[in-house]
Amino acid sequence: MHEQPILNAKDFQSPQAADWCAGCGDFGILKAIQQALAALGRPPEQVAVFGGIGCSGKTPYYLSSSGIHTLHGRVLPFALGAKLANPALSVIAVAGDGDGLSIGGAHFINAARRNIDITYILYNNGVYGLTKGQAAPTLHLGEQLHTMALPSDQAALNPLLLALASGYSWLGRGYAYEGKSLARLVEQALRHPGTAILEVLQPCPTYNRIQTREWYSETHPQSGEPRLYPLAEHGYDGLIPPDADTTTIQAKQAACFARLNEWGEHIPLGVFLEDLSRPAYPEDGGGNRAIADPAGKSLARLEGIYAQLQIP
Amino acid sequence: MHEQPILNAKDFQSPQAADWCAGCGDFGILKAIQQALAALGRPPEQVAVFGGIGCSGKTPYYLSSSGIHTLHGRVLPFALGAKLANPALSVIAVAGDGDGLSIGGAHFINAARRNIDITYILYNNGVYGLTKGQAAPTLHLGEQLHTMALPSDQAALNPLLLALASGYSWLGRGYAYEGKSLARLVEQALRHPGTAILEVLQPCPTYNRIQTREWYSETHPQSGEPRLYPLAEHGYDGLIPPDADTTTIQAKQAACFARLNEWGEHIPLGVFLEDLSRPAYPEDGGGNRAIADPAGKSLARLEGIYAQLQIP
Amino acid sequence: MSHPIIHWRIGGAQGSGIDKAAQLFARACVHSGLAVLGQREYHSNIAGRHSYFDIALGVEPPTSVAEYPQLLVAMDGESLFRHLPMMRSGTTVIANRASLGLTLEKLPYLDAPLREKLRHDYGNELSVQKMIDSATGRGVTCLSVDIEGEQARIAEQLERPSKEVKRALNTLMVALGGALLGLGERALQTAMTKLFPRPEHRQLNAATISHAYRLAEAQNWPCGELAAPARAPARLLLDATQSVALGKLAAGLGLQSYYPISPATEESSFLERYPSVASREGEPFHPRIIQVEDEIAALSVAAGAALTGVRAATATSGPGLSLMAEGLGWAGMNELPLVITLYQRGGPSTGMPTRTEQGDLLFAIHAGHGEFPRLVMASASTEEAFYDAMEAFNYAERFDLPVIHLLDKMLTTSLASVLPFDSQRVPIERGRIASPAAGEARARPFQFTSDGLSPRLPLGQPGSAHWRTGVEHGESGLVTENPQIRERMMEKRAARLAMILDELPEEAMLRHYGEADAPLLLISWGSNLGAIQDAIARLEKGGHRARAVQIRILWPFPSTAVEKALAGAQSTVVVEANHSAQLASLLQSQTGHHPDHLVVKYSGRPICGDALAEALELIANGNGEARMVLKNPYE
Amino acid sequence: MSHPIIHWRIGGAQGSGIDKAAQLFARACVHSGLAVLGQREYHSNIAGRHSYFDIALGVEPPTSVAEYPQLLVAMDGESLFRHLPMMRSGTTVIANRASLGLTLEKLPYLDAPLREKLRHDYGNELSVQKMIDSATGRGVTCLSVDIEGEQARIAEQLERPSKEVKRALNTLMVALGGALLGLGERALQTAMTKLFPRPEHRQLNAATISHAYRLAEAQNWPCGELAAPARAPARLLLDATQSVALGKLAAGLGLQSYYPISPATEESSFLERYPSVASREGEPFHPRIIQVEDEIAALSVAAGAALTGVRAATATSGPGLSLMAEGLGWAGMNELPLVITLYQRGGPSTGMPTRTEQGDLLFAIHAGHGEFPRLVMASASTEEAFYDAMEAFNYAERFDLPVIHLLDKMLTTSLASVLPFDSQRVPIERGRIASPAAGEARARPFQFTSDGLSPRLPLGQPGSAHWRTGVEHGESGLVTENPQIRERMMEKRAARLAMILDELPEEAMLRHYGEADAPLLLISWGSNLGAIQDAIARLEKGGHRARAVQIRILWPFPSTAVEKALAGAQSTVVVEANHSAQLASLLQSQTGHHPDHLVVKYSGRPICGDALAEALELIANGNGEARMVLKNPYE
Ligand SMILES: Cc1ncc(C[n+]2csc(CCOP(=O)(O)OP(=O)(O)O)c2C)c(N)n1
Ligand SMILES: Cc1ncc(C[n+]2csc(CCOP(=O)(O)OP(=O)(O)O)c2C)c(N)n1
Ligand code: SF4
Ligand code: SF4
Ligand SMILES: [Mg+2]
Ligand SMILES: [Mg+2]
Repeated sequence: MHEQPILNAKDFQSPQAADWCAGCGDFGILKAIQQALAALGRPPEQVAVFGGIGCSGKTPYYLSSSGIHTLHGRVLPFALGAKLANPALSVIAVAGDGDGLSIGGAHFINAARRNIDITYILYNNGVYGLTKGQAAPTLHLGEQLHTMALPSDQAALNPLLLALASGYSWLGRGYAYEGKSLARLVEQALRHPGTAILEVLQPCPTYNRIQTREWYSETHPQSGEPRLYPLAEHGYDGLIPPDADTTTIQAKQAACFARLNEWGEHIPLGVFLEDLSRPAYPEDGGGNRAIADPAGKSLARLEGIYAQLQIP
Repeated sequence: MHEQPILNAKDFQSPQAADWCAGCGDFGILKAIQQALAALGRPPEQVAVFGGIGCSGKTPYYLSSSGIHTLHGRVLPFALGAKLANPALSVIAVAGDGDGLSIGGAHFINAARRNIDITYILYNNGVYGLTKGQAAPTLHLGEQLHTMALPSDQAALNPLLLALASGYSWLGRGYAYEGKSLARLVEQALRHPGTAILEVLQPCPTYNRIQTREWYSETHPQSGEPRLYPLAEHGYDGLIPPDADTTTIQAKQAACFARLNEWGEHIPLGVFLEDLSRPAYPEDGGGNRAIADPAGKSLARLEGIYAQLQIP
Repeated sequence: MSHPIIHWRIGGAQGSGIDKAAQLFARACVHSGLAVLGQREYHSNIAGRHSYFDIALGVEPPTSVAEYPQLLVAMDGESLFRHLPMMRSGTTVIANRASLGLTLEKLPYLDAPLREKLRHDYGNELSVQKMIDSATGRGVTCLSVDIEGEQARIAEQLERPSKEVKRALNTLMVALGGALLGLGERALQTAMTKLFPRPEHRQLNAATISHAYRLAEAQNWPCGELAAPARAPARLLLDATQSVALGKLAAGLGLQSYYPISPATEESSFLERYPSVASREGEPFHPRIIQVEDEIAALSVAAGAALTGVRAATATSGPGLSLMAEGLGWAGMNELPLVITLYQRGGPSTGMPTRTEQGDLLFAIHAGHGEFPRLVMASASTEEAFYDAMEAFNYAERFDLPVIHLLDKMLTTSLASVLPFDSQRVPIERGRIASPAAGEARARPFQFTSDGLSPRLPLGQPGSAHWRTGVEHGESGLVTENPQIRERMMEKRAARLAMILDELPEEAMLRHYGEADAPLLLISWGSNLGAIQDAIARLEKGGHRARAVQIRILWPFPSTAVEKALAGAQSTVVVEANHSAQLASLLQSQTGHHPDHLVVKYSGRPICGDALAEALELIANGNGEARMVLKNPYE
Repeated sequence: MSHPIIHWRIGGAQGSGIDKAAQLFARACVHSGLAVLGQREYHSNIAGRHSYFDIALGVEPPTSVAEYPQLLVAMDGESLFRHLPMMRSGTTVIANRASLGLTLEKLPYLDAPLREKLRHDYGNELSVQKMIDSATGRGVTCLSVDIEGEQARIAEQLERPSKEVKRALNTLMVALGGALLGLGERALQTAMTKLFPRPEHRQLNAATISHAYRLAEAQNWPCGELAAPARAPARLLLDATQSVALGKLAAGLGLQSYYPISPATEESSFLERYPSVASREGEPFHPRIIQVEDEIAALSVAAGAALTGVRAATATSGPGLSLMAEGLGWAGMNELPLVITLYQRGGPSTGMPTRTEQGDLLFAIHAGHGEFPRLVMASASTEEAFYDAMEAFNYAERFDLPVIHLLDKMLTTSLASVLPFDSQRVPIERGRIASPAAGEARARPFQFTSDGLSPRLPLGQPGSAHWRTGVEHGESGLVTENPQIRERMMEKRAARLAMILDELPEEAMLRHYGEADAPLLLISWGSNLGAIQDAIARLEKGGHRARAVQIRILWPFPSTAVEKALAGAQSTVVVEANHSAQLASLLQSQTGHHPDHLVVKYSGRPICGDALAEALELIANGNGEARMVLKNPYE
């Protein structure tokens, strides 16, 4: 098909300097995306990155690919529309936990139902960063950021648990400061032929002083185990092969469910599910083609349809 | 507190005749709600039933309680607003699968996060009834209603699975034509002191000719087991006691998850989860009280706040 | 019955075959070489309530149905209670004899105010017979037929169970009406054959039709003879949802997203039936028709598609547009071509989903916070809807902005016979598309140019990687808060409004009807046009000369052209199907002109030529009030 | 420096303490008995970009900050590049000597067009020194201070690490400016004590302040003396988000729902800090402040609460209102009292979240499909915002409709000193509340009454079970499609618009400023009022007499009152902070009046009195154009 030039992460850097706060986890995610895109090997103009609204949503400006800064909560339908109309595009959607799980909730749970080949990266920082420190739906009950007058009176939503229930066919979780494994996860998500969601634990040093970089790096006082641990090293395998039967699928989902419920002392990273048993959405159709002849006359022939409405 | 008169289902009937199609499952749900409300024993004016938009959403007109016909997809926030402002009300929200899971998706996943004491009844008929037969999010991949030009290209959403992931503290499923057990389920949901969701399998004879009354009544060709079976009779118990520890909670949730994945040949009915371990939202505050003296002068004293803004 | 245009009506319960009856009748008329225009009124529940269908027929295409028909075919007793008061001297009713004894009390669905009104006008203990007597007294001919008896005879003759024969009640009633009007039996039989594919149904309906014609003959009904033109041209019989869908296909639609909503859904459902559309060259087209989770997603998916350069659209109704307000602003800010087809319905809020209204004009013009350009256009007829749907994409792409194409519920149930649309009449104009040279600096989607339009950059083309954003931006699509760039971008976006008015030919913006020097000027938009044309013809018979201007592009408002049209008018009347007279306020804000009269209707029923003519006659005679409301309690 | 009002400005990088500096300065002024008005400009990123804060101070409360200040305190070099061009003859700049050598190339955040403009105006290889030379040439006094040296001296004196001392840079700069203006050192010290609770900070800042005053003395700066009134009244120092929040509390707020959005969030955050509000009788109030998942939910939760009879509100900005359009229509259709506080910001779309604009007026009036009543009102100042927030609930409940209360970003960053609000000045009016008799038939929420207002039925009261719906309905709240009821309900709902204009006192609808016979009439709404008052005073000095009318209720439009105000004006000017002059088009549509001039600004920066006065002077001299745009590339 295309001749793929050899690319490196630099090819995906933008002239625009990122204006995130110093120490923000978003920098790590940006870098991982650049590396993954380089590994994927598609030229920047064949890649479209859609951003929601939030600190996270600014990511597209800092990539040399096409970048579309959409509306708060609407990043998924924008991205899906582009992919449906031009299946040759590689499409990434990036957004914050507020964007995806609050205002974007209806899209979040419906976006994977066609299993269209896009990758959704959700930046989980527990907070509304851009609007200066209100609770995001990922902040836990009773937690209180320094910007909040009272502790949160709402239970947290678990992004990947919701994604499992919504039928995303690839689920992964990375950490903003584990650059290498994060880049690898982004690449895997990109290569997955269906709707993939990658949650990234993203410290927001400015507003979230609970789930900080230090907190994530802690080890368990008794066991000495790190808080963040890679699923793969614990023998976990989330792959559902193309021909899997219902029993296998349900067993895999149950195992995934159990891991997704881990939070706090131990938080797994890696690929929770890679479901190849679901049909991917057809990639035919769409595309930008001529609709008129050079004289501007429509190429559509409607006579076949007229025949059904015509009298006599 | 209140003296509770003895009420029966008739007291909750409305003078308005229901204009659903003959044979519609909604009639059964209506009756069950009337019976449950009678059993609950609160007078009609202390009950507010909120409806979404859809055939389902008309239910409030057919009840003698207060009934608010809201907007498509917004029934939950309307209901929550009323309950927050007047905690003495018994609040029910009723809506279709389209209303709840499509357009209302963001509210669906966020509504239970405060665990406010309301009951949400979701009518699952697989279809957009009122708009004449498009696929609802509960219609399965590849299924085609006679009103559709092509089979559905979208995987179904599972309402209760999403509700589990969203933290509803009571999950149940009933069937529109099993009146007695349905009324009992509605009553249980009403009595649960937190956010309860009751999914009702609701045949739509007009537009859904796949999941029909006959289909639900079928027994398995080999085993002779009925398609619909009661969880309770299979030794399932979804109760999480108030003092449950994490291990118990996770085990109960895992069992619930497994049952929620059953569909097709065997479909469980009953209470999937009754989580008493989550704190209910405080019922104090709110309420409609005097804000001015008889002369119309505000009763609020702001001096305490002024003191913090005042110079010198 | 010598009028060139005949107004026929059938009434009955929703679900009792009213639609099929009207289809049959309309098709038979078209088979006879006549043109038809239909209009359906129904409640927003699924079954049981009263519904009726008007059809106007003539050698020349009718432009309006009537509030006061010439022939009423009553399928049931409720129809007689509801419509007899609307029958005027010289008109005819066909009724089922069995319903004559029906009393008002027995009707479960009749709304209380109508019940009261009937009691008030016709007295207590009201029966159908009493109403018929009253109608007969005012010169209405009432033909009552022993329907059960006749059906029994048909059953006997066919040796089929009478239950089956009863199902063909609608055909029987249509055929009786057809016989009375002098509609050829052959035409009705031909139309029937198309509508009933199953042989057993055909046999039954064929027998029913011929029985009806024999009966009318036997009973010496005063049957007319329909003027039939020499040659019956092939005509499409469709409503505006179908003509818009066809127009979109002709325009090369790439993607349409939608969320179901009355009365817009039909358009998308129709499109879904044609996943493959033949092309004059090469592969067929595969427009993607995508049902999504809500209208916010519908707008966003269409916008995402438009970014890739395909022609993208969505179709909705008022509540959907409310939810699209934010996305609309994004499209405006991003200079993105996008078409939103808006089928207005009775508002506000959920309102009256199956009734008509022109209530969303000012909202369409102002929807979305902040200031951004858009084009708002309105079609007046099933036929215009096709060509306008094509033009909508042209406008969107020539001027790089979202286009709202207004229709309404009335047009979605206006069954019209039209000559097949010429999909090549409207040339396809795609605006300026960028061709970035390889190796150039970053592509600039918002490039400043002399005319303020930046060459369009579809996603995914070589050398065209670029940014877009709803945040204020510079040429590159990167965010800026610089005041100078902000000002230039605001000016760049706004400038295309003047450009539209400069570049579009006058007839795209407004159309004139009637004689240029007629003293009475009717100003309107959208679906009222047909009633206005009809009313002008009626006024002429009464010796009053009127003309009309139909404003087709409502935003940017073609002030200059409208002011030209206003010149010379002795009296101006704005006609609208809404309460607040939105066009009138737009007219005043954009031209300073305050119309002399308003004629509005907001009961949810369409404005019809006959009732409008009566109001206008008052105006023409100097007896019109400044604000006149068209009301009809029986509709 | 003999002006009665002094215009002070401080500039620096976002996050470098600009806000704190301005707070300190403002508080010190108020401690001295002066009134202040502040305005903050900043970028919408989290840190690093340029930001500045203007403060106007005077014995009489200032009504506007200035585009061209009298004293600039530059915290960094970028501030000098950006603001020196705005310094006019007779004004003063305090700069850090270390930044004099800074060149244009070294600024990472300076936007390209400004860079170009500076190069164009001041030549290439531009340094701060070069700009200062140019300013000095035009009569600007530039006081450059060896900040590092002075801080080293302070560190030495305090025996604290210089790193710590450097953190008090903002205090040092403020104090230098204070000394120059003649602001009492005591006042500054007192204000500082309040702002810095920790003793070690206090010590450092106290030393810094007194060092600055000594330095100014030592260097013989041309220090002024601030006119200080005899008695310093207690004043609140706050912005409009706080005064609206206080107004809501005074009005007895029951529930406020919100979704975070700039610049509206601050209001809800402020409310969250007061979960308990003292009452004059009995238990304290516990208004519920509820963060929800989006603006659609915010509107819906507030509506749900309003149904129970409590006073309910939400606060948002343009994008939020876009999402509330559908819910707004539901409230209108249900005659539900509800308050939506709308903080406008630069649009369209995501636009310029931290910049100001009056871009949502026509959207607020037309948001939502179909036709339903609403009241749209706008406040002009921090003080009005309090009383208007109280009135908003009164209007909502008296007329049973949603009220949109317009403010804008400018007001949210207008730090004003005001006399404590009198929460009893506005009597609380709750409209008509039903008291259903027990044993009555079903309660009728939409009862037809002589004046068209139905007694309100809160959910949960004895004997009051009822229905409500967004579908067209009869008195009982059950659905109807009857044309007569439909018409009456449309008329009932619409009638309250006329009722509002009838019942509200004229001063609620509009306010007059200036002498009644002044020939030049300025017409405006919202936050421009302060600049207009300031400009009128400035014009007077130039011998031109002008007056102003501030339209406070914008929908229904008080046409009669406005027409009265127009009478006698020789020339009318509409002043607005938007591109399309929305008030002007509203004015024309509602009164037919076409203003002679428009003065608009749409760079996202507020209209200031000095720049406005210059434009108006051109008009007064007959040299004004029909449309004048206020531009300032350096803002
Ligand atoms: C419709 C709408 N409502 C509100 C906002 C304001 N807003 C901007 S970003 C944001 C939330 C950001 O939080 P999140 O999505 O978690 O992203 P983060 O900044 O944490 O990366 C909000 C509420 C908006 N832009 N649009
Ligand atoms: C904003 C908006 N969009 C679309 C509609 C049209 N609409 C009415 S009901 C409905 C779906 C009904 O389906 P469901 O919620 O499953 O209810 P059911 O009729 O099946 O009980 C839709 C799409 C609407 N009323 N409002
Ligand atoms: S506010 Fe938080 S998320 Fe946003 S840029 Fe700063 S550190 Fe990152
Ligand atoms: S369409 Fe279906 S859901 Fe609606 S009333 Fe009829 S049967 Fe019931
Ligand atoms: Mg976040
Ligand atoms: Mg449904």
